[in-house]
Amino acid sequence: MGMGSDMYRQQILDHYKNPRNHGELEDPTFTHTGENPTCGDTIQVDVRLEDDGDTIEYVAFSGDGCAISQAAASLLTEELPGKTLEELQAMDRDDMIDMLGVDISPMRIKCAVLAEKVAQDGAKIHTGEIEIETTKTE
Amino acid sequence: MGMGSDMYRQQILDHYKNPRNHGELEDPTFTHTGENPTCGDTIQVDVRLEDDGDTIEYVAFSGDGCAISQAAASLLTEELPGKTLEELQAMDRDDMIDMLGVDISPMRIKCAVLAEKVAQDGAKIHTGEIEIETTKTE
Amino acid sequence: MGVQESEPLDVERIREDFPILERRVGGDVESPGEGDGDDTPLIYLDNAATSQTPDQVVDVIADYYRSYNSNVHRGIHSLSQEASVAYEQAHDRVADFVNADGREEVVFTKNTTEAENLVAYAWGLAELGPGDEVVLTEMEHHASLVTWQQIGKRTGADVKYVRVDDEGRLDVDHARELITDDTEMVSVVHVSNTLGTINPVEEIADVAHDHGAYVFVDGAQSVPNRPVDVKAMDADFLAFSGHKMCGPTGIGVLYGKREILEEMQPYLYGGDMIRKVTFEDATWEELPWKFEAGTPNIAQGIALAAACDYLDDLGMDRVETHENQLAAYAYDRLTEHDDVTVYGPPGDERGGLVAFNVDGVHAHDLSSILNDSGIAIRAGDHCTQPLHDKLGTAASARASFYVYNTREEVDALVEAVDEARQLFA
Amino acid sequence: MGVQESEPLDVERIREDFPILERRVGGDVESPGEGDGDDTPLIYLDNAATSQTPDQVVDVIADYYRSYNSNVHRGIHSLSQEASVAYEQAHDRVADFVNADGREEVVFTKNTTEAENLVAYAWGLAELGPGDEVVLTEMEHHASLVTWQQIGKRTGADVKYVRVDDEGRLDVDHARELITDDTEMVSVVHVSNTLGTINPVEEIADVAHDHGAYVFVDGAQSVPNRPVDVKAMDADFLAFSGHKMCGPTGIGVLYGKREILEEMQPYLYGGDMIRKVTFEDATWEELPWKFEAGTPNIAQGIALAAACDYLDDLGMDRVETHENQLAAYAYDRLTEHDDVTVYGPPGDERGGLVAFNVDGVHAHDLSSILNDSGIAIRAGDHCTQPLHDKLGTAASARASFYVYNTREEVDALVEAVDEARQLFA
Ligand SMILES: Cc1ncc(COP(=O)(O)O)c(C=O)c1O
Ligand SMILES: Cc1ncc(COP(=O)(O)O)c(C=O)c1O
Repeated sequence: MGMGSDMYRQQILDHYKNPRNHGELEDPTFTHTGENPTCGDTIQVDVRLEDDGDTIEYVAFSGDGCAISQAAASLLTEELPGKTLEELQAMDRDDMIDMLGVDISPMRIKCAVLAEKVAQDGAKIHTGEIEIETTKTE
Repeated sequence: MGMGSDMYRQQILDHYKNPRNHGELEDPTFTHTGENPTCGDTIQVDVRLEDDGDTIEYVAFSGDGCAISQAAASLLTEELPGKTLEELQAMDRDDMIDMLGVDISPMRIKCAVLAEKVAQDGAKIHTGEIEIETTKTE
Repeated sequence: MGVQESEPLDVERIREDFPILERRVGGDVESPGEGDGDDTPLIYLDNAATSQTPDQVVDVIADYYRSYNSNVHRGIHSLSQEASVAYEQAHDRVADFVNADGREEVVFTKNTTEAENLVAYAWGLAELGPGDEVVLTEMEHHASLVTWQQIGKRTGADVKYVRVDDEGRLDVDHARELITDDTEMVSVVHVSNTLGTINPVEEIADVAHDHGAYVFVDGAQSVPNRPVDVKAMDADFLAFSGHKMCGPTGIGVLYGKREILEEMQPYLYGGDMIRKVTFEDATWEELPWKFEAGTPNIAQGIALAAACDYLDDLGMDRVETHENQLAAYAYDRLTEHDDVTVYGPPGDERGGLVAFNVDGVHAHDLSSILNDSGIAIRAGDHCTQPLHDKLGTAASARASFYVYNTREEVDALVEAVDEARQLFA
Repeated sequence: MGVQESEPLDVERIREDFPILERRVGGDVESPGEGDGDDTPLIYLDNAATSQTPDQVVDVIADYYRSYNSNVHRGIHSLSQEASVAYEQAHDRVADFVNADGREEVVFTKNTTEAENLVAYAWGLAELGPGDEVVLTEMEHHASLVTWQQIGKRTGADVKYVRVDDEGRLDVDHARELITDDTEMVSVVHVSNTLGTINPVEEIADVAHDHGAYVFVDGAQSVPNRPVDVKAMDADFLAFSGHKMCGPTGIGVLYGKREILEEMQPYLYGGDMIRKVTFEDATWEELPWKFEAGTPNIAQGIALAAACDYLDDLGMDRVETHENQLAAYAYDRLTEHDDVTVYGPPGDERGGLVAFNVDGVHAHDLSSILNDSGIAIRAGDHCTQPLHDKLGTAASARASFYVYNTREEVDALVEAVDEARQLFA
């Protein structure tokens, strides 16, 4: 196959090198962190909700890790605004893979879904559904 | 191969069914016991030495177990008289197999050599070379 | 049950899957494989010790090494992905075989023995203490008997044994007496490898659970031979071995209820079972990997899944019927002579094995003589020494049957026993 | 040494023994073996994780199942005799491979990890207590690091770590400081699986013995790759894994000095490791069987002996030279660029592996991208998390070489790394 990789098409490299909405929000409605211990990936997701307390207004992320995990987080910050918390919870790993636009090999799925899982767990903590410290993907 | 078995030629069956010198001596010079834990074989060997304290005069055995172990013991009681203790110690497993007159399969060697080992250890205890309670073959 | 209705096993066809059954034996034993002097067709009746391995499973092993051998879990490259997916799916396959809830409940071990020790070390050492009781049966295999006995000595817990009655059945009333609120663990063999008894493990599990105790079912002689359902039994733990169920050596299984395994601390420490390690401390992986330290028996796990496929294709209810019939037939034929003692319960309901003795013929001699007729049986204490003591014998001969055995082979066994009897008369 | 004089390995001929090296990769990973989309020739550089298995060894495994598969030790019939003799002789063969004094000193385990745990459980739990110290190195694999750390917590013994210096070498002066009369055990990795460092185990053993401590040498990365002599090292224990030395998965080895193993209490309980069992107590078998409970990994043990034959036929000194040269070449080529960090000591003396990172490219991404060129390397912490913390990185990429690897494969690696660098630039 030589140069280049299916899994590293332009979009992913672009989002990795130029992450969108990178940093921390000053007044997030909720914040949550997570990690993918095998890769050492870490992600923090900050979410601000609109006044209805349900519609996502703005999302930012920070963290460290492989291109897949960081690009996925970057893509997610663009995807989420406008969605309700219910719509966020309804997302699954296929949605994330669609967003990335490439096939993700089985060993890298956990990198791809980390940010999504962190956002979902953060929302669940916010609404009182669960109580956990950090999110982990395996 | 059908009826009969190489390992169970007439001589072995004869010695098993009609053990020679079976029982205990009234005035043994030394007595020793041993076992072969995997088969559950047990052998006691009683030895009387001549007045020179070195030549074997008479040997008897008692015990329980498989045909190989019991026939070997019986054969040994016939073989040993007249030998010196040194000659006894010089015997090895091939001598025992020769005496039995058949090939012994690897898993049954320990049955075949039990009596010989018991006699040798008994003599060594008698001459103060070793100190053990019972002999075991594996 | 529907067992009677189902078609019998097509033994002729099955035998073709097992090239070893074409072996001739009797020659030079120093070099493995067929030797010069080998002239007697093999009749393999030592299946309770180890079953034979069909080509379908051997091919899976060879294919693993020839096309995707690799270390698992952490590897990103293709071979490692292929090996990881196959190894992890093997857990699902085995879970399915005993109706467990997925891979989290299936830990691959070396054998049944290690599965028993895993629980004894990881749970027993931590939870047992003076005043606690572990209840075993008199017919336990050394794998559970010695393990719990020694863990009992180390923790101060008492070990008690449920009686076996004169017919070789478990005395369930005695079990009800012994199992009390002090009981923390009941370890019971599902099918006795010596008596062939099929124990009422569901009933024992009920009694144990009524007293808050766990039940460990030793399935080494049941999982290979009959449909086993952990939910129906309500077993907290179940152990079995690959090499007794058409699988390879070097692999066993510990099934455990998820919530119990989750509470348990790890057993072996090392790679693949950790999450985070510092010089000071460590945290643990998810189930089942928490209990699989180091590079696992990858090829063997994948091959065990293939063995499950093989057996399910035959149909475990039909396997059960087949063995039952052979064992009942062997029981009847062997007891035609008064000088033969067959151990264990009479009648149709027994596992596919018969252990017996012939008056005046030591079991080891019997096995040697039968071997000259190509017949492979086991002779010894079958790792149930205390039970043999109780039966009043140091050793017994045991014929055990599997999917490829026939009535004609049982006839050959009986005939060879007759010859041995005459030889020793 | 004569190493330089000896003929190099005939790699072309060797590659023919490994059909997996003909694999093409890159396709569908859901189903193992060659898939539809596989179009790139495999370059396998993940040998420190698991080596490939030559036909000679796979054939021994298949032959076992097809012609003499049987349970061992207690069986009288021909198959059991053949399997028993082969299995027991396999211990002698492996003993010979590391210059041990016969089968009594060789215990078959599941892997290196279990060998380390065996000693930690059987010796450590019994002998260690508050005030005692266990000395490890900062470059230990989790197999020893986590094991002794946790046994330390359970017994109250302190665990200390010998420093690794900035070049990735063991600080022997620090070892001399840490090892005192309170030290009971020193566990040291012979060749680091991350740094490639070859540790002076003879010297460490001397220091340990001067203070009455035992030395456990983790030989997982040395026994497969260079001549190892337990007597020359004066190791009290040595552990290694079959799957890293042309052997199968599911088998490892614990070497132990006979007099030490004899003093040690058993580890796993069950069949084959006992001598006499009653309902009340049990006594133990001779070495090495005392430490091998239950039906052992028979096929795997026999296959490991075949792997020793295979490697000795190649000549372990030549294996060492070959790996050394490839590693040195890889080191030189990779460090041509300033943005590559190769971990571990520079120069010629290193085990056959290089772990490295490229600035701005996560090791996992690098491994994924290399995989598209058919190149299998490992990316992660290589089960040395604390060492990686010290190196200041969560993960590294690791290429590791074996007898069938070539300079051309190293060139392909370097080229693919260049491409990844450009992609991420
Ligand atoms: C240095 C070292 N020690 C121990 C191990 C553990 O070996 P295994 O996973 O076969 O138990 C490895 C391999 O991963 C290793 O490289
Ligand atoms: C009832 C029973 N339990 C446990 C075992 C031990 O199995 P393994 O030797 O495979 O650990 C066996 C087989 O020997 C058995 O028959």
